[in-house]
Amino acid sequence: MNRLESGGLIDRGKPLNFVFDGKKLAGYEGDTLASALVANGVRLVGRSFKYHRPRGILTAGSEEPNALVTLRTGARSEPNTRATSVQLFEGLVAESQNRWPTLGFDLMSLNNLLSPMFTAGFYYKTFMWPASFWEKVYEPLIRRAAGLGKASTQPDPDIYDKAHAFCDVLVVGSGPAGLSAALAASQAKARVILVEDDWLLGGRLLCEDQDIDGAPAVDWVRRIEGILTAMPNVSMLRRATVFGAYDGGTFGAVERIADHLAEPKPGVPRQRLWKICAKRTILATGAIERPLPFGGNDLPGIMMAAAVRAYATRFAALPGNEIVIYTTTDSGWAAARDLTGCGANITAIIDARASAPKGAARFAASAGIRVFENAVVVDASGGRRLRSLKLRSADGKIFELTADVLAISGGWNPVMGIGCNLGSRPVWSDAIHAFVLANPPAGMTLAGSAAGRFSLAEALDDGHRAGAAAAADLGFSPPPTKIPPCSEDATGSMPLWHVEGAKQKVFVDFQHDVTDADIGLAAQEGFRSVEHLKRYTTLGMATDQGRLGQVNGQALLARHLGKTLAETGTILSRPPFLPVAIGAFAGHHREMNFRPERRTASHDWAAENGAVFVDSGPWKRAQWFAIPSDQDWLDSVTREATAVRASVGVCDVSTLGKIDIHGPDAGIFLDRLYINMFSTLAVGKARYGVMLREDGFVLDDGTTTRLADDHYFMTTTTANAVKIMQHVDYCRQVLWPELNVQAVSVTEQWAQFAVAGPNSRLLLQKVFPDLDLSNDAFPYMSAIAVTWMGVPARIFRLSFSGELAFEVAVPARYGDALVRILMREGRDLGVVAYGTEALGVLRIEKGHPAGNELSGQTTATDLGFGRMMSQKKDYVGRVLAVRPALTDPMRPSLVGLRPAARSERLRGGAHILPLSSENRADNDLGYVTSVAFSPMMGSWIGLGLVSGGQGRIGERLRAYDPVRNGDVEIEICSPVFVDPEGVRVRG
Amino acid sequence: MAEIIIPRGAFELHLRDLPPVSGANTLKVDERLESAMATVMSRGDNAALAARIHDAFGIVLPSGPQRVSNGVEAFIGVGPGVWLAVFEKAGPQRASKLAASLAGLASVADQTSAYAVLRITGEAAREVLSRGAFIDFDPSVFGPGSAAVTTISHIGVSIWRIDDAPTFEVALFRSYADSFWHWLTTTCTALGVGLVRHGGSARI
Amino acid sequence: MRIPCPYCGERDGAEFTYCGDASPVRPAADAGEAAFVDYVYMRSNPAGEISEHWYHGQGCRNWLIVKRNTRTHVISAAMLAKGSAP
Amino acid sequence: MRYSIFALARGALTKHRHWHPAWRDAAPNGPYDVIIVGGGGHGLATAYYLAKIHGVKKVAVLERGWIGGGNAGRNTTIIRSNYGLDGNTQFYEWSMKLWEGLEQDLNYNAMVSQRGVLNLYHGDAQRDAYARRGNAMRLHGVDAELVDRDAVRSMAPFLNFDAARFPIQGGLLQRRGGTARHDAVVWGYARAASNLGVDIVQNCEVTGFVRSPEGRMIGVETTRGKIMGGKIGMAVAGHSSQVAEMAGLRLPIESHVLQAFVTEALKPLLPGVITFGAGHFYVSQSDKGGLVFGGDIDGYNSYAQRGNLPVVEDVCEGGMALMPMIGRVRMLRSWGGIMDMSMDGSPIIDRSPIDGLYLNAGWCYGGFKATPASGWCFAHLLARDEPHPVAASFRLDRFATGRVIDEKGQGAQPNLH
Ligand SMILES: Cc1cc2nc3c(=O)[nH]c(=O)nc-3n(C[C@H](O)[C@H](O)[C@H](O)COP(=O)(O)OP(=O)(O)OC[C@H]3O[C@@H](n4cnc5c(N)ncnc54)[C@H](O)[C@@H]3O)c2cc1C
Ligand SMILES: NC(=O)c1ccc[n+]([C@@H]2O[C@H](COP(=O)([O-])OP(=O)(O)OC[C@H]3O[C@@H](n4cnc5c(N)ncnc54)[C@H](O)[C@@H]3O)[C@@H](O)[C@H]2O)c1
Ligand SMILES: Cc1cc2nc3c(=O)[nH]c(=O)nc-3n(C[C@H](O)[C@H](O)[C@H](O)COP(=O)(O)O)c2cc1C
Ligand SMILES: [Zn+2]
Repeated sequence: MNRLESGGLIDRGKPLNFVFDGKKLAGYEGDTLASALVANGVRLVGRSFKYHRPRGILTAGSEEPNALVTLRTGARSEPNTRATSVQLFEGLVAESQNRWPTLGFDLMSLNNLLSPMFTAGFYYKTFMWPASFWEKVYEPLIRRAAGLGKASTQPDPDIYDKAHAFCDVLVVGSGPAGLSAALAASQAKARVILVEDDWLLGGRLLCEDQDIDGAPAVDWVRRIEGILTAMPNVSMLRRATVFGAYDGGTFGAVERIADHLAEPKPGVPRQRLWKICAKRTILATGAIERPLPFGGNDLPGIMMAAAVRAYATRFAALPGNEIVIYTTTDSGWAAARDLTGCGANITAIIDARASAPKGAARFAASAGIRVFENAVVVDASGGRRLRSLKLRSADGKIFELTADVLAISGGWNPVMGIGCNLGSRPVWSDAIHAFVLANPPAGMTLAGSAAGRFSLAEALDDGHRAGAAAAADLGFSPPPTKIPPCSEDATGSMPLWHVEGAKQKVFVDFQHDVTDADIGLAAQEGFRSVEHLKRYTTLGMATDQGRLGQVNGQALLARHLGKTLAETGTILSRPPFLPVAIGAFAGHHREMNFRPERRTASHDWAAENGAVFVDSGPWKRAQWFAIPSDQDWLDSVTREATAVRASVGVCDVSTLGKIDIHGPDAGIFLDRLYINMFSTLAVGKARYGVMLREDGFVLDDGTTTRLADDHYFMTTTTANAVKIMQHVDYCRQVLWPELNVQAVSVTEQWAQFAVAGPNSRLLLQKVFPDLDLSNDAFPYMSAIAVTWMGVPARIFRLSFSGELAFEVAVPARYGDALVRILMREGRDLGVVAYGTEALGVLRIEKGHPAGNELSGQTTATDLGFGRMMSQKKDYVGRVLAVRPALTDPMRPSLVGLRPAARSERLRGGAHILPLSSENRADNDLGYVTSVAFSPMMGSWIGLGLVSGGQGRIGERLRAYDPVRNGDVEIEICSPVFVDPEGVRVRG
Repeated sequence: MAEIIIPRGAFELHLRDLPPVSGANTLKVDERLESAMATVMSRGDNAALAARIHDAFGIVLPSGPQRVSNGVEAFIGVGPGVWLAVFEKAGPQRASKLAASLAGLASVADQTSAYAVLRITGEAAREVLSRGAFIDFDPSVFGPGSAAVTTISHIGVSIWRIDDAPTFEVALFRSYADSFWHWLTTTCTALGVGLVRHGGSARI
Repeated sequence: MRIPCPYCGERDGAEFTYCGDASPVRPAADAGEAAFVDYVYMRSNPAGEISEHWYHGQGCRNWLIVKRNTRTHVISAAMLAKGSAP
Repeated sequence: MRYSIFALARGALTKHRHWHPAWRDAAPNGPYDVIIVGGGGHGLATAYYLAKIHGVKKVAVLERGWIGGGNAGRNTTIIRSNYGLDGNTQFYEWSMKLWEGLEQDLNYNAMVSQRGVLNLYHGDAQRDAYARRGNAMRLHGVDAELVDRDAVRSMAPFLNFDAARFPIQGGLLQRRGGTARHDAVVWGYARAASNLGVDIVQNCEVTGFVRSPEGRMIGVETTRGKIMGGKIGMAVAGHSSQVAEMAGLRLPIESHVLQAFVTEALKPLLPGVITFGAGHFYVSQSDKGGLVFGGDIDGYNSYAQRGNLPVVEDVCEGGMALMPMIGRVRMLRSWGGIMDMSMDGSPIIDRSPIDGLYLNAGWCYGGFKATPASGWCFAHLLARDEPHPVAASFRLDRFATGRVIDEKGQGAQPNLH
């Protein structure tokens, strides 16, 4: 065990058991999985992406590239989870990944032997022969070797939800900079949201032995936390990551509500997606330490100095017994100081700089640590763990040291990814040897080490100033506050990108196994932009998105090109800042709740009566009503359609779009919307209308009724209801604002039922006994508003079926009552309920175009409405509808189709070809748009769009349907199969 | 055919099935079935329309997204020159009466059945609603009398705040009621908030 | 994206439907085919400031003219389309 | 130098010192016979075929940044020829044929992977629309299968069949469809073109045109000076309107942002490309193991190469509805591209109204698959001044005549394509 006796922010009173790769281990409350592994002396935790090299824990933060595990099991298993970010819980189970058969003995590490061939971009140069081998042999092998963890193939059992928040000042990160920013802004009375990735506030203060206000920094953190908690204008999200900045001050954040539990409590989400709207933002996201280049720098046991410091200080776990520190920064020395304070055995400190910082010699001497100044580590060796390292002093002397831990510190990269999301580019700063965000987006400030101001005093000061300034900017008055005094930490550093003479591979991107040689090769092969470098070598494309090693790689590129980093630049961070579960973005919009469902007023009644529902856009509509004697769906549909033609049927047509159009200019307005006239329509009359898009193709159709001089009631197709409402608003607000027209959707106000069939009048008369519905009093295309049992109702004499038919509308609250009454009163007439399928049969028998014909590719003339196009007025689409290609007589136009052998079946989507022709595109005459089995015709019938259309009536052609193996000889006929004279409808 | 036809609430079955919940953290909900609603669209002369409405109801027609009520009738701004009129305890013919009284000044469309209106009261109401709507419900921004047309869980809603309890009403097209209910109940569960039926109907 | 609807206040972009450049004006009825072809199909598609139509379909149902920069997405103004010139 | 396993093996022994730049980083050296503006896949392919098929000697590709930094470098890599309308079908099939021999032709492994493209349908009308499309493909000699629910289940058992808002009923399958490694396509064409003498000039932005007194295009102004050329071909995708504007032209094009996403790397999970017909979601798995997915365009004009959160949510909602197993899979990165959305959703390969200037534009979010055929046909047009037969419908005047090729029937509203 490497656990220290005392200290740290763990609760020794709460031991937790967990399993890693089948081994039972224990840690404490307050541990991460990584710190618990460190405490248990576990070194080897994973295998690298390409070479399957043994890897250990490298960091103590979310930038971890190596220690990726599959957390949990079964449906809850989560591949690629960073052990450094997992809060330990009782019963945690984790498995290492990307190894076979075991982590210790990984056969795929053979790749490592072949690595001289597996250079950057090797696959572009080979695997081309024979061509067919790619999918069958090479690619499966490459894929299996690549990839990391395995995803579960079972549905994610957990739930996710979404939330919104607004604030004046959003503070991201709760280190010293973030805390003082939040404090300053909130004391000015601004509404503040503070978001912290960790479960504890404090940032680096949790991992460093620092003083603020004369007491340990953690005490200060607790105090500020207390103050902020008590403020009503502050909200805090812990275990939450701001993952992206979007336009207009919108930020995305994900809160991990239950990831630190074995499983979420029932009903409680695992994670929650926050959309935060902020007027000002302060990024206090800290900085990440850079690794150093030397051979074998990926051996387990080599760790970032800040991480070793964090494990010792915050988690009371020492990763080794013989620690060497290799640094080019002052913070490497600070780590040494803290480690010594924890009782760690540091045997040597190697500083690549010409001289160690002030006071270093004294500290080292008192702690008995050997110091090498102006020396570099050249190679590290060991097998699956670090055993020794070779260093070279300035005068070329080689030393060998034994060590089980090498803590490295190569400088600091400010964390500013979120600031780049909107396109701001980082620029190189020679002052701090790092990229900084000089031009953050409007409304955003960086503070503390995120801004490249690395000392604690700077962080406190910077945060305070940023918080106060943001509040002041919004008109709040920040009260004067004093910034607490704190311990001093030096922040000197020297960049070191390359070491000469390494015998082993020098890693730059640890997860993707990108080495300094790969960078060199890429540059040699002409991949000289940092973007090309990234894509050719995959530098920075791993799950850590290059947080750790990308700048090192870019520096090597610059070196190869003889340029500076300022010239070569860096790449843009994109959201998400840290990888985010797809489930969190989806929230509860999944499975049945993917999209809301719309139900008509008769839904429950329909369900009680055997309805099988079909999706019609968001609506659920009864497709048919199955009764026990029906053998199959076709039986039901045929029964329903037959009954309508024979007696009477009732169908819910409420889903049609309904728009109330009012105003003195309503008639003129409709004239401009439709190809035909509506201003001339008499009150109490309905008319069928067709609308075009401005490009001359058909947009929609439907009947519109004039209910009063200045009031029309428009219906649209179900599919286009929303689009047409938008179109109507466009036309009246943008195109013709001078017209006095008001419009509003009343789709939901009215439950509307078609009552169709020769007995429809009889039935309706029973329900509306006081009305005269005779042909004379209420002829075809009439409409009337009445009161029915105290509620407003409307009756229309409309017919989609070609039968004597009506549509009855009542307020939707009474729709359920109406359909029940209609069905009850119609019982002795043999009334049936019919669904959308029978509706389709009836309309195809009558040749009425619907959705399949209104494809957006057809003209009014194609559909047989050419003569409706008024010559007397302007309307949307008029001009472009007469372009040559839209009026070409050889355009496919609407016809009826029947199978030549009446027993054969037609299918929608079949193409239409001459009888004895080759199956070639140049013989294509059109296609079948809609089909139905027609009880009236005793066969399948169809509608189609056929070149030459009406001119081909009587011709024999064939319907070509290879995707369903059906070639059917067909006869072209009139699209009106039933009652072409239109006698029934007027009966 | 002398019979009484029964109006159906869009949330009727859900409300009936509400489990009895006690405890501190509850939200009271109920569907408003006894009110009539209409869309009122100005024909251009907003001032004359406002005067007419003031004469008839003593209500100062709001020019923005607000709700102004006289205790029985309320007008809620939902767009420039467009209001939702809500009449407590009004019959199914109320909208046509309103149309007649505003003739020439406004076009009126009966929407009594179009909207299902849920009244939501309780400490947790703000938090529950802000889970779904991307609207700032902070009391300093969305106080009593505020109104907004927006979406919750892909469903169009109009929300207005009535009092300090706080009480909100959420109006949505009735066909979406089941999906909305699903959102409401899962959100309450996630927050540990129990739903109880309002009981009685406040006249506000 | 946040769009400042003149009626509803600032709202999330998801409540709006984008409907393209607001500058083209529907030609007069007798302007001829070429004018309509230009109106329907041709676009300036500027990289920079653009006046464009957005429909607040999930809000006040108004058509807006929004001035926005297509390079930065920064919105400088929004007004009701009715009665405004693009 | 030819690429092969032997060359690699040799490299292993010699520390890979023998590799040369994949393409020459040329400096402008006019006058050229043909100048191609835009170093994306289309521009580079055009240059390659100009040199290879038509023997045009002096060709330059001018790229304002680094080659492949536009849409060629940010697409979801799907290749397919499952188009339904005449004009499109034969063109995309020609492209597919070129993909099938591309790697041997270029001596570059672009990882063309014909793992199948499956478009799911969820209702009868959608099924019939797919049947219409599939039958049209078969009439053009293209492979297409309409598969039922059980067949889909056997191919992709992890899809949500049982508790779906829009249940899967079947799909249109093109087995020859699949993916290709997008960057490799750019580099492969660049290398092959460069080997044939094409000058690939990076960091060279075209800022204007040079015209002869008669008004003919005879050169371009660039950030690296004036470069003269006999003919100028534009292949700048999302920047088509910008470059056309320099020539005083307006195009039937709007530039929109489309986002794409990749997850952390996973062991093999998905067999091929799957598109979700009722949601806005499509997905495949890269050879590196990331699920590469996308959905709808954001829906507003943009040159910013990034999008907004609502579409991210929309796409992931679609993903979860289709495959609820990906809930715990993490999105690693998202990005956007600038797409040249034409008014009917189909491309333009045509002469411009100005002598000497040629257009290749309007690829919307589907031009990656077109790369080989687009280059082939554009080269043909540039070299011979007549359209290649398989691209003959992609005319600029089709908007005026009404001969639009509108696969989706959405009309002139680019946000609806
Ligand atoms: C997210 C996304 C997903 C996609 N998915 C697919 C898919 O799965 N399948 C598919 O088939 N298609 C897809 N596409 C579309 C496809 O990527 C494009 O249609 C295609 O890449 C465009 O052709 P290109 O490669 O030549 O364009 P680009 O790569 O964009 O090339 C144009 C080049 O022109 C340069 N340029 C611009 N202006 C100038 C100037 N003034 N001077 C010099 N150079 C200039 C640009 O820098 C750029 O490099 C997708 C697109 C995106 C954005
Ligand atoms: N001596 C040195 O060279 C040196 C260098 C770097 C840092 N430091 C020390 O580090 C501290 C810097 O303070 P600071 O406040 O700038 O940073 P910090 O590192 O203390 O805090 C940053 C916090 O931001 C959080 N965070 C980062 N990205 C986030 C996101 N997207 N969403 C939510 N939370 C996120 C992190 O979890 C962390 O808690 C000081 O104590 C300083 O002494 C010293
Ligand atoms: C097919 C494909 C796969 C990608 N896979 C990864 C990946 O595994 N890791 C990664 O970081 N980025 C990946 N990217 C995204 C790129 O890093 C980059 O974001 C994208 O090419 C757009 O460039 P930009 O972000 O520089 O604008 C991928 C992109 C594409 C097109
Ligand atoms: Zn609005």
